[in-house]
Amino acid sequence: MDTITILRLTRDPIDLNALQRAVTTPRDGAVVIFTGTVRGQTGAHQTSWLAYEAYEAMALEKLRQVAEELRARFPLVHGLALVQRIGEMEVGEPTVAVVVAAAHRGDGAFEAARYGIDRLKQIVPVWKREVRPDGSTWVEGDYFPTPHDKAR
Amino acid sequence: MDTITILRLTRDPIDLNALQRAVTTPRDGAVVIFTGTVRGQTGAHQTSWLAYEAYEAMALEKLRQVAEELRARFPLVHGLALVQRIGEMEVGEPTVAVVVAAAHRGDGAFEAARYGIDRLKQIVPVWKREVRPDGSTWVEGDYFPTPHDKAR
Amino acid sequence: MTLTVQVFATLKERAGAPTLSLELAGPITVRELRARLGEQHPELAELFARALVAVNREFAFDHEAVQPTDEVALFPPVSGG
Amino acid sequence: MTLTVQVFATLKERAGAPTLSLELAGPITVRELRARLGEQHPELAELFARALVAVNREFAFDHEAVQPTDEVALFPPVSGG
Repeated sequence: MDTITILRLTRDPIDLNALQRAVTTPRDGAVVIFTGTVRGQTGAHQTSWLAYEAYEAMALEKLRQVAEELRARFPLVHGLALVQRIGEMEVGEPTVAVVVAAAHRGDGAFEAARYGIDRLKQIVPVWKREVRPDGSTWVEGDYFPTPHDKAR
Repeated sequence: MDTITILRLTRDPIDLNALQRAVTTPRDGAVVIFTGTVRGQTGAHQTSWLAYEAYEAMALEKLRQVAEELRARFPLVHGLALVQRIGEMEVGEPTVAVVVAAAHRGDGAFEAARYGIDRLKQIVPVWKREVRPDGSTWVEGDYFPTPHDKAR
Repeated sequence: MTLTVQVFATLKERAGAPTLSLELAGPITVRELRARLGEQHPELAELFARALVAVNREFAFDHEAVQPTDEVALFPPVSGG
Repeated sequence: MTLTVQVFATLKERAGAPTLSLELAGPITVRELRARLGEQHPELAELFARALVAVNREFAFDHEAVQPTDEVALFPPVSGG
Protein backbone atom coordinates (compact mmCIF):
# COMPACT_ATOMS: atom_id res chain seq x y z
CA MET A 1 0.00 0.00 0.00
CA ASP A 2 1.56 3.25 -1.07
CA THR A 3 1.05 6.06 1.40
CA ILE A 4 2.67 9.48 1.48
CA THR A 5 3.59 11.45 4.60
CA ILE A 6 5.03 14.96 4.54
CA LEU A 7 6.11 16.56 7.83
CA ARG A 8 7.56 20.01 7.56
CA LEU A 9 8.56 23.06 9.58
CA THR A 10 9.26 25.82 7.14
CA ARG A 11 9.90 29.53 6.83
CA ASP A 12 8.51 29.51 3.28
CA PRO A 13 4.93 30.37 2.38
CA ILE A 14 2.59 27.37 2.39
CA ASP A 15 1.60 26.30 -1.14
CA LEU A 16 -1.73 24.47 -0.91
CA ASN A 17 -1.69 23.49 -4.59
CA ALA A 18 1.70 21.85 -4.24
CA LEU A 19 0.66 20.05 -1.03
CA GLN A 20 -2.53 18.74 -2.66
CA ARG A 21 -0.52 17.36 -5.57
CA ALA A 22 2.13 15.92 -3.28
CA VAL A 23 -0.21 13.89 -1.06
CA THR A 24 -2.75 12.69 -3.63
CA THR A 25 -2.03 9.11 -4.66
CA PRO A 26 -3.64 7.56 -7.77
CA ARG A 27 -6.13 5.84 -5.45
CA ASP A 28 -7.42 9.14 -4.06
CA GLY A 29 -10.50 11.09 -5.06
CA ALA A 30 -10.93 13.25 -1.94
CA VAL A 31 -8.58 15.74 -0.32
CA VAL A 32 -9.40 17.74 2.81
CA ILE A 33 -7.21 20.65 3.79
CA PHE A 34 -7.28 22.60 7.02
CA THR A 35 -5.27 25.75 6.99
CA GLY A 36 -4.93 28.19 9.86
CA THR A 37 -4.60 31.82 8.89
CA VAL A 38 -3.51 34.95 10.72
CA ARG A 39 -6.74 36.48 12.04
CA GLY A 40 -6.59 40.27 11.94
CA GLN A 41 -9.75 41.02 13.91
CA THR A 42 -11.13 39.17 16.90
CA GLY A 43 -14.08 41.28 17.92
CA ALA A 44 -12.61 44.72 18.64
CA HIS A 45 -9.13 43.23 19.08
CA GLN A 46 -6.69 43.96 16.23
CA THR A 47 -3.68 41.85 15.25
CA SER A 48 -1.08 43.36 12.92
CA TRP A 49 0.96 40.22 12.29
CA LEU A 50 2.17 37.06 14.03
CA ALA A 51 5.67 35.69 14.57
CA TYR A 52 5.99 31.93 15.13
CA GLU A 53 8.89 30.23 16.88
CA ALA A 54 9.46 26.49 17.29
CA TYR A 55 11.60 24.14 19.33
CA GLU A 56 12.45 22.70 15.98
CA ALA A 57 14.01 19.35 16.82
CA MET A 58 11.16 18.38 19.14
CA ALA A 59 8.49 19.90 16.87
CA LEU A 60 9.50 17.58 14.04
CA GLU A 61 9.32 14.57 16.35
CA LYS A 62 5.91 15.63 17.62
CA LEU A 63 4.65 16.20 14.07
CA ARG A 64 5.66 12.61 13.43
CA GLN A 65 3.73 11.50 16.51
CA VAL A 66 0.61 13.36 15.31
CA ALA A 67 0.96 11.61 11.94
CA GLU A 68 1.29 8.21 13.59
CA GLU A 69 -1.69 8.78 15.87
CA LEU A 70 -3.76 9.99 12.92
CA ARG A 71 -2.89 6.97 10.79
CA ALA A 72 -3.74 4.59 13.61
CA ARG A 73 -7.18 6.21 13.89
CA PHE A 74 -7.88 6.76 10.19
CA PRO A 75 -6.47 3.76 8.34
CA LEU A 76 -8.14 4.71 5.03
CA VAL A 77 -6.08 7.90 4.78
CA HIS A 78 -3.41 7.46 2.09
CA GLY A 79 -1.75 10.87 1.85
CA LEU A 80 -0.94 13.20 4.73
CA ALA A 81 0.92 16.47 5.07
CA LEU A 82 1.48 18.34 8.34
CA VAL A 83 3.16 21.66 7.66
CA GLN A 84 3.82 24.35 10.25
CA ARG A 85 5.23 27.63 9.05
CA ILE A 86 7.48 29.61 11.37
CA GLY A 87 8.70 33.20 11.17
CA GLU A 88 6.58 36.27 10.52
CA MET A 89 3.18 36.06 8.83
CA GLU A 90 0.68 38.69 7.79
CA VAL A 91 -3.08 38.78 8.25
CA GLY A 92 -4.76 36.25 5.94
CA GLU A 93 -1.62 34.15 5.38
CA PRO A 94 -1.66 30.39 6.06
CA THR A 95 0.34 29.53 9.16
CA VAL A 96 -0.26 25.80 9.18
CA ALA A 97 -1.71 23.17 6.85
CA VAL A 98 -3.08 19.70 7.47
CA VAL A 99 -3.73 17.93 4.17
CA VAL A 100 -5.39 14.52 4.01
CA ALA A 101 -6.02 12.42 0.91
CA ALA A 102 -8.27 9.35 0.75
CA ALA A 103 -10.18 7.43 -1.89
CA HIS A 104 -13.57 8.85 -0.81
CA ARG A 105 -14.68 11.76 1.32
CA GLY A 106 -16.42 9.32 3.65
CA ASP A 107 -13.15 7.53 4.42
CA GLY A 108 -12.41 9.75 7.41
CA ALA A 109 -10.75 12.57 5.49
CA PHE A 110 -12.64 15.37 7.27
CA GLU A 111 -12.29 13.76 10.68
CA ALA A 112 -8.58 13.08 10.13
CA ALA A 113 -7.89 16.69 9.16
CA ARG A 114 -9.69 17.85 12.29
CA TYR A 115 -7.74 15.38 14.41
CA GLY A 116 -4.48 16.53 12.87
CA ILE A 117 -4.96 20.21 13.62
CA ASP A 118 -6.39 19.57 17.10
CA ARG A 119 -3.46 17.42 18.06
CA LEU A 120 -0.84 19.64 16.45
CA LYS A 121 -2.14 22.52 18.53
CA GLN A 122 -1.81 20.43 21.68
CA ILE A 123 1.61 18.84 21.46
CA VAL A 124 3.82 20.39 18.78
CA PRO A 125 6.15 22.90 20.47
CA VAL A 126 5.48 26.06 18.49
CA TRP A 127 4.51 29.45 19.90
CA LYS A 128 3.16 32.57 18.37
CA ARG A 129 3.94 36.14 19.29
CA GLU A 130 1.14 38.51 18.46
CA VAL A 131 2.08 41.96 17.24
CA ARG A 132 -0.59 44.63 17.70
CA PRO A 133 -0.67 48.36 16.99
CA ASP A 134 0.21 48.89 20.70
CA GLY A 135 2.88 46.22 21.30
CA SER A 136 3.47 42.51 21.22
CA THR A 137 2.82 39.48 23.46
CA TRP A 138 3.68 35.80 23.39
CA VAL A 139 0.51 33.76 23.20
CA GLU A 140 0.37 30.82 25.60
CA GLY A 141 -1.77 27.77 24.89
CA ASP A 142 -4.05 26.11 27.41
CA TYR A 143 -3.23 22.43 26.95
CA PHE A 144 -1.07 20.74 29.57
CA PRO A 145 0.32 17.45 28.26
CA THR A 146 0.16 14.35 30.43
CA PRO A 147 2.17 11.13 30.16
CA HIS A 148 -0.48 9.99 27.62
CA ASP A 149 0.88 12.61 25.22
CA LYS A 150 4.23 10.89 24.90
CA ALA A 151 4.94 9.10 21.65
CA ARG A 152 4.25 5.36 21.86
CA MET B 1 -21.00 41.72 8.57
CA ASP B 2 -18.74 41.20 5.60
CA THR B 3 -19.08 37.80 4.02
CA ILE B 4 -17.66 36.57 0.74
CA THR B 5 -19.29 34.08 -1.63
CA ILE B 6 -17.67 32.77 -4.79
CA LEU B 7 -19.69 30.49 -7.09
CA ARG B 8 -17.94 29.36 -10.20
CA LEU B 9 -18.13 26.90 -13.08
CA THR B 10 -14.83 27.03 -14.86
CA ARG B 11 -12.71 25.30 -17.47
CA ASP B 12 -9.53 26.59 -15.79
CA PRO B 13 -7.46 24.62 -13.27
CA ILE B 14 -8.56 25.16 -9.68
CA ASP B 15 -6.09 27.31 -7.71
CA LEU B 16 -6.47 26.47 -4.02
CA ASN B 17 -4.06 29.20 -2.91
CA ALA B 18 -6.07 31.85 -4.75
CA LEU B 19 -9.36 30.52 -3.37
CA GLN B 20 -8.02 30.50 0.18
CA ARG B 21 -6.92 34.13 -0.17
CA ALA B 22 -10.17 35.12 -1.82
CA VAL B 23 -12.50 33.79 0.88
CA THR B 24 -10.48 34.61 4.02
CA THR B 25 -11.81 37.77 5.66
CA PRO B 26 -9.77 39.61 8.33
CA ARG B 27 -11.97 37.94 10.96
CA ASP B 28 -10.98 34.44 9.88
CA GLY B 29 -8.37 32.14 11.37
CA ALA B 30 -9.57 28.81 9.99
CA VAL B 31 -10.08 27.66 6.41
CA VAL B 32 -11.29 24.19 5.44
CA ILE B 33 -11.02 23.07 1.84
CA PHE B 34 -12.51 19.99 0.28
CA THR B 35 -11.24 19.19 -3.16
CA GLY B 36 -12.28 16.25 -5.29
CA THR B 37 -9.59 14.80 -7.51
CA VAL B 38 -9.60 12.44 -10.45
CA ARG B 39 -9.06 8.96 -8.97
CA GLY B 40 -6.93 6.82 -11.25
CA GLN B 41 -7.33 3.50 -9.46
CA THR B 42 -10.43 2.11 -7.76
CA GLY B 43 -9.37 -1.36 -6.76
CA ALA B 44 -8.41 -3.04 -10.02
CA HIS B 45 -10.40 -0.50 -12.05
CA GLN B 46 -8.31 2.05 -13.97
CA THR B 47 -9.40 5.53 -15.01
CA SER B 48 -7.34 7.42 -17.59
CA TRP B 49 -9.06 10.77 -17.32
CA LEU B 50 -12.46 12.36 -16.73
CA ALA B 51 -14.48 14.79 -18.83
CA TYR B 52 -17.07 16.91 -17.00
CA GLU B 53 -20.10 18.50 -18.61
CA ALA B 54 -22.62 20.85 -17.00
CA TYR B 55 -26.05 22.26 -17.65
CA GLU B 56 -24.35 25.53 -16.97
CA ALA B 57 -27.25 27.92 -16.43
CA MET B 58 -28.95 25.61 -13.94
CA ALA B 59 -25.67 24.55 -12.34
CA LEU B 60 -24.92 28.14 -11.36
CA GLU B 61 -28.38 28.52 -9.84
CA LYS B 62 -27.98 25.28 -7.91
CA LEU B 63 -24.52 26.29 -6.68
CA ARG B 64 -26.22 29.40 -5.32
CA GLN B 65 -28.82 27.20 -3.60
CA VAL B 66 -26.09 25.09 -1.99
CA ALA B 67 -24.45 28.28 -0.73
CA GLU B 68 -27.72 29.58 0.71
CA GLU B 69 -28.51 26.28 2.41
CA LEU B 70 -24.99 26.12 3.82
CA ARG B 71 -25.14 29.65 5.19
CA ALA B 72 -28.51 28.98 6.82
CA ARG B 73 -27.02 25.95 8.61
CA PHE B 74 -23.57 27.38 9.42
CA PRO B 75 -24.08 31.04 10.30
CA LEU B 76 -20.51 31.48 11.60
CA VAL B 77 -19.05 30.83 8.14
CA HIS B 78 -17.77 34.10 6.68
CA GLY B 79 -16.12 33.09 3.42
CA LEU B 80 -17.34 30.46 0.98
CA ALA B 81 -16.28 29.30 -2.46
CA LEU B 82 -18.00 26.59 -4.49
CA VAL B 83 -16.05 25.90 -7.65
CA GLN B 84 -16.81 23.14 -10.14
CA ARG B 85 -14.39 22.61 -12.96
CA ILE B 86 -15.69 21.30 -16.29
CA GLY B 87 -13.86 19.91 -19.30
CA GLU B 88 -11.14 17.27 -19.28
CA MET B 89 -9.09 16.51 -16.16
CA GLU B 90 -6.21 14.15 -15.52
CA VAL B 91 -5.63 11.77 -12.63
CA GLY B 92 -4.78 13.71 -9.47
CA GLU B 93 -6.22 17.03 -10.68
CA PRO B 94 -8.81 18.89 -8.58
CA THR B 95 -12.25 18.72 -10.18
CA VAL B 96 -14.17 20.65 -7.53
CA ALA B 97 -13.41 22.79 -4.50
CA VAL B 98 -15.46 23.78 -1.49
CA VAL B 99 -13.64 26.40 0.57
CA VAL B 100 -14.98 27.64 3.90
CA ALA B 101 -13.49 30.36 6.10
CA ALA B 102 -14.51 31.07 9.69
CA ALA B 103 -12.97 32.70 12.73
CA HIS B 104 -12.25 29.37 14.46
CA ARG B 105 -12.10 25.76 13.32
CA GLY B 106 -14.88 24.93 15.77
CA ASP B 107 -17.26 27.37 14.07
CA GLY B 108 -18.62 24.69 11.74
CA ALA B 109 -15.93 25.02 9.07
CA PHE B 110 -15.37 21.27 8.70
CA GLU B 111 -19.07 20.45 8.82
CA ALA B 112 -19.90 23.23 6.33
CA ALA B 113 -17.31 21.98 3.84
CA ARG B 114 -18.72 18.49 4.13
CA TYR B 115 -22.25 19.81 3.67
CA GLY B 116 -21.18 21.81 0.63
CA ILE B 117 -19.65 18.88 -1.24
CA ASP B 118 -22.43 16.46 -0.25
CA ARG B 119 -25.10 18.83 -1.49
CA LEU B 120 -23.22 19.84 -4.64
CA LYS B 121 -22.97 16.18 -5.59
CA GLN B 122 -26.74 15.80 -5.13
CA ILE B 123 -28.28 18.77 -6.90
CA VAL B 124 -25.80 20.59 -9.17
CA PRO B 125 -26.34 19.37 -12.74
CA VAL B 126 -22.86 18.24 -13.72
CA TRP B 127 -21.90 14.84 -15.11
CA LYS B 128 -18.62 13.10 -15.62
CA ARG B 129 -17.60 10.84 -18.43
CA GLU B 130 -14.95 8.35 -17.43
CA VAL B 131 -12.33 7.47 -20.00
CA ARG B 132 -10.58 4.12 -19.47
CA PRO B 133 -7.94 2.26 -21.46
CA ASP B 134 -10.83 0.27 -23.04
CA GLY B 135 -13.42 2.98 -23.73
CA SER B 136 -15.54 5.61 -22.03
CA THR B 137 -18.84 5.78 -20.12
CA TRP B 138 -21.01 8.53 -18.66
CA VAL B 139 -21.20 8.12 -14.90
CA GLU B 140 -24.71 8.44 -13.46
CA GLY B 141 -25.30 9.53 -9.90
CA ASP B 142 -27.66 7.83 -7.49
CA TYR B 143 -29.51 10.76 -5.95
CA PHE B 144 -33.07 11.45 -7.11
CA PRO B 145 -34.15 14.95 -6.11
CA THR B 146 -37.54 15.49 -4.53
CA PRO B 147 -39.56 18.68 -4.23
CA HIS B 148 -37.52 19.38 -1.06
CA ASP B 149 -34.51 19.94 -3.30
CA LYS B 150 -36.00 23.00 -4.95
CA ALA B 151 -34.55 26.35 -3.98
CA ARG B 152 -36.62 28.11 -1.32
CA MET C 1 -45.61 25.66 -30.68
CA THR C 2 -42.35 23.81 -30.52
CA LEU C 3 -40.86 22.99 -27.14
CA THR C 4 -37.09 22.55 -27.17
CA VAL C 5 -35.81 20.04 -24.59
CA GLN C 6 -32.15 20.05 -23.66
CA VAL C 7 -30.62 16.65 -22.85
CA PHE C 8 -27.32 15.92 -21.12
CA ALA C 9 -24.81 13.16 -20.49
CA THR C 10 -26.15 9.66 -21.31
CA LEU C 11 -29.35 11.14 -22.74
CA LYS C 12 -27.47 13.41 -25.11
CA GLU C 13 -25.21 10.55 -26.16
CA ARG C 14 -28.12 8.18 -26.77
CA ALA C 15 -30.24 10.85 -28.51
CA GLY C 16 -27.30 11.81 -30.70
CA ALA C 17 -28.13 15.50 -30.24
CA PRO C 18 -28.10 18.10 -27.42
CA THR C 19 -31.77 18.98 -27.89
CA LEU C 20 -35.06 17.30 -28.81
CA SER C 21 -38.15 19.05 -30.16
CA LEU C 22 -41.76 18.43 -29.21
CA GLU C 23 -44.83 20.05 -30.75
CA LEU C 24 -47.19 21.29 -28.06
CA ALA C 25 -50.64 22.83 -28.39
CA GLY C 26 -50.54 24.11 -24.79
CA PRO C 27 -49.28 23.26 -21.32
CA ILE C 28 -48.71 19.62 -20.38
CA THR C 29 -47.51 17.97 -17.17
CA VAL C 30 -44.01 16.66 -16.56
CA ARG C 31 -45.46 13.16 -16.63
CA GLU C 32 -47.00 13.82 -20.05
CA LEU C 33 -43.73 15.31 -21.25
CA ARG C 34 -41.86 12.09 -20.48
CA ALA C 35 -44.57 10.04 -22.22
CA ARG C 36 -44.70 12.25 -25.32
CA LEU C 37 -40.92 12.22 -25.71
CA GLY C 38 -40.99 8.42 -25.29
CA GLU C 39 -43.58 8.04 -28.02
CA GLN C 40 -41.44 10.13 -30.32
CA HIS C 41 -38.20 8.25 -29.45
CA PRO C 42 -39.31 4.74 -28.37
CA GLU C 43 -35.71 3.52 -28.05
CA LEU C 44 -35.17 6.19 -25.35
CA ALA C 45 -38.50 5.81 -23.56
CA GLU C 46 -37.02 3.93 -20.63
CA LEU C 47 -34.30 6.56 -20.18
CA PHE C 48 -36.87 9.36 -20.28
CA ALA C 49 -38.98 7.59 -17.67
CA ARG C 50 -36.06 7.59 -15.20
CA ALA C 51 -34.57 10.95 -16.13
CA LEU C 52 -34.63 14.04 -13.94
CA VAL C 53 -36.63 16.92 -15.38
CA ALA C 54 -35.81 20.60 -14.94
CA VAL C 55 -38.20 23.38 -15.87
CA ASN C 56 -36.77 26.88 -15.90
CA ARG C 57 -33.60 25.62 -14.19
CA GLU C 58 -35.40 23.99 -11.27
CA PHE C 59 -36.26 20.35 -10.66
CA ALA C 60 -39.84 19.61 -11.72
CA PHE C 61 -42.03 16.65 -10.78
CA ASP C 62 -44.80 14.59 -12.31
CA HIS C 63 -47.82 16.82 -11.82
CA GLU C 64 -46.11 20.14 -12.47
CA ALA C 65 -46.91 22.03 -15.65
CA VAL C 66 -44.63 22.64 -18.61
CA GLN C 67 -45.42 25.58 -20.88
CA PRO C 68 -44.22 25.53 -24.48
CA THR C 69 -42.13 28.64 -23.71
CA ASP C 70 -40.36 27.08 -20.70
CA GLU C 71 -36.67 26.19 -20.58
CA VAL C 72 -36.84 22.40 -20.21
CA ALA C 73 -34.08 19.83 -19.69
CA LEU C 74 -33.87 16.07 -19.11
CA PHE C 75 -30.82 14.42 -17.62
CA PRO C 76 -29.62 11.50 -15.50
CA PRO C 77 -28.90 11.83 -11.76
CA VAL C 78 -25.93 14.18 -11.46
CA SER C 79 -22.38 12.85 -11.06
CA GLY C 80 -20.26 15.99 -10.66
CA GLY C 81 -18.04 17.01 -7.81
CA MET D 1 28.67 18.86 35.02
CA THR D 2 26.74 21.67 33.44
CA LEU D 3 23.22 21.04 32.20
CA THR D 4 22.07 23.39 29.45
CA VAL D 5 18.33 24.13 29.50
CA GLN D 6 16.70 25.59 26.41
CA VAL D 7 13.83 28.02 27.03
CA PHE D 8 11.24 29.27 24.54
CA ALA D 9 8.62 31.97 24.04
CA THR D 10 7.69 33.81 27.27
CA LEU D 11 10.42 31.99 29.18
CA LYS D 12 13.12 33.01 26.74
CA GLU D 13 11.85 36.58 26.74
CA ARG D 14 11.75 36.77 30.54
CA ALA D 15 15.12 35.00 30.96
CA GLY D 16 16.69 37.30 28.39
CA ALA D 17 18.52 34.34 26.83
CA PRO D 18 17.69 31.17 24.87
CA THR D 19 19.43 28.88 27.38
CA LEU D 20 20.04 28.62 31.12
CA SER D 21 22.83 26.65 32.80
CA LEU D 22 22.62 24.49 35.87
CA GLU D 23 25.48 22.73 37.65
CA LEU D 24 24.56 19.12 38.40
CA ALA D 25 26.50 16.49 40.32
CA GLY D 26 24.30 13.70 38.97
CA PRO D 27 20.75 12.91 37.90
CA ILE D 28 17.85 14.86 39.39
CA THR D 29 14.09 14.68 38.91
CA VAL D 30 12.04 17.04 36.79
CA ARG D 31 10.54 18.40 39.99
CA GLU D 32 14.01 19.12 41.37
CA LEU D 33 14.99 20.69 38.05
CA ARG D 34 12.17 23.23 38.31
CA ALA D 35 13.10 23.98 41.92
CA ARG D 36 16.83 24.37 41.24
CA LEU D 37 16.20 26.67 38.28
CA GLY D 38 13.81 28.70 40.47
CA GLU D 39 16.42 29.08 43.20
CA GLN D 40 18.89 30.32 40.62
CA HIS D 41 16.37 32.73 38.98
CA PRO D 42 13.87 33.62 41.73
CA GLU D 43 12.06 36.14 39.52
CA LEU D 44 11.24 33.29 37.12
CA ALA D 45 10.40 30.64 39.73
CA GLU D 46 6.66 30.92 39.18
CA LEU D 47 7.08 30.58 35.40
CA PHE D 48 9.31 27.52 35.84
CA ALA D 49 6.76 25.92 38.17
CA ARG D 50 4.07 26.11 35.46
CA ALA D 51 6.29 25.42 32.47
CA LEU D 52 6.21 22.26 30.38
CA VAL D 53 9.43 20.26 30.53
CA ALA D 54 10.90 18.22 27.69
CA VAL D 55 13.73 15.76 28.11
CA ASN D 56 15.31 14.45 24.94
CA ARG D 57 12.49 15.96 22.88
CA GLU D 58 9.70 14.28 24.83
CA PHE D 59 7.42 15.66 27.53
CA ALA D 60 8.74 14.76 31.00
CA PHE D 61 6.91 14.78 34.31
CA ASP D 62 7.68 15.38 37.96
CA HIS D 63 9.25 12.09 39.00
CA GLU D 64 11.16 11.41 35.81
CA ALA D 65 14.94 11.66 35.82
CA VAL D 66 17.10 14.27 34.12
CA GLN D 67 20.72 13.37 33.37
CA PRO D 68 23.29 16.14 32.99
CA THR D 69 23.85 14.96 29.41
CA ASP D 70 20.16 15.13 28.44
CA GLU D 71 18.66 17.62 25.99
CA VAL D 72 16.35 19.61 28.26
CA ALA D 73 13.86 22.37 27.47
CA LEU D 74 11.28 24.43 29.40
CA PHE D 75 8.44 26.23 27.67
CA PRO D 76 4.86 27.44 28.08
CA PRO D 77 1.87 25.49 26.73
CA VAL D 78 2.18 25.52 22.96
CA SER D 79 0.29 28.03 20.82
CA GLY D 80 1.17 27.07 17.25
CA GLY D 81 -1.08 26.02 14.43
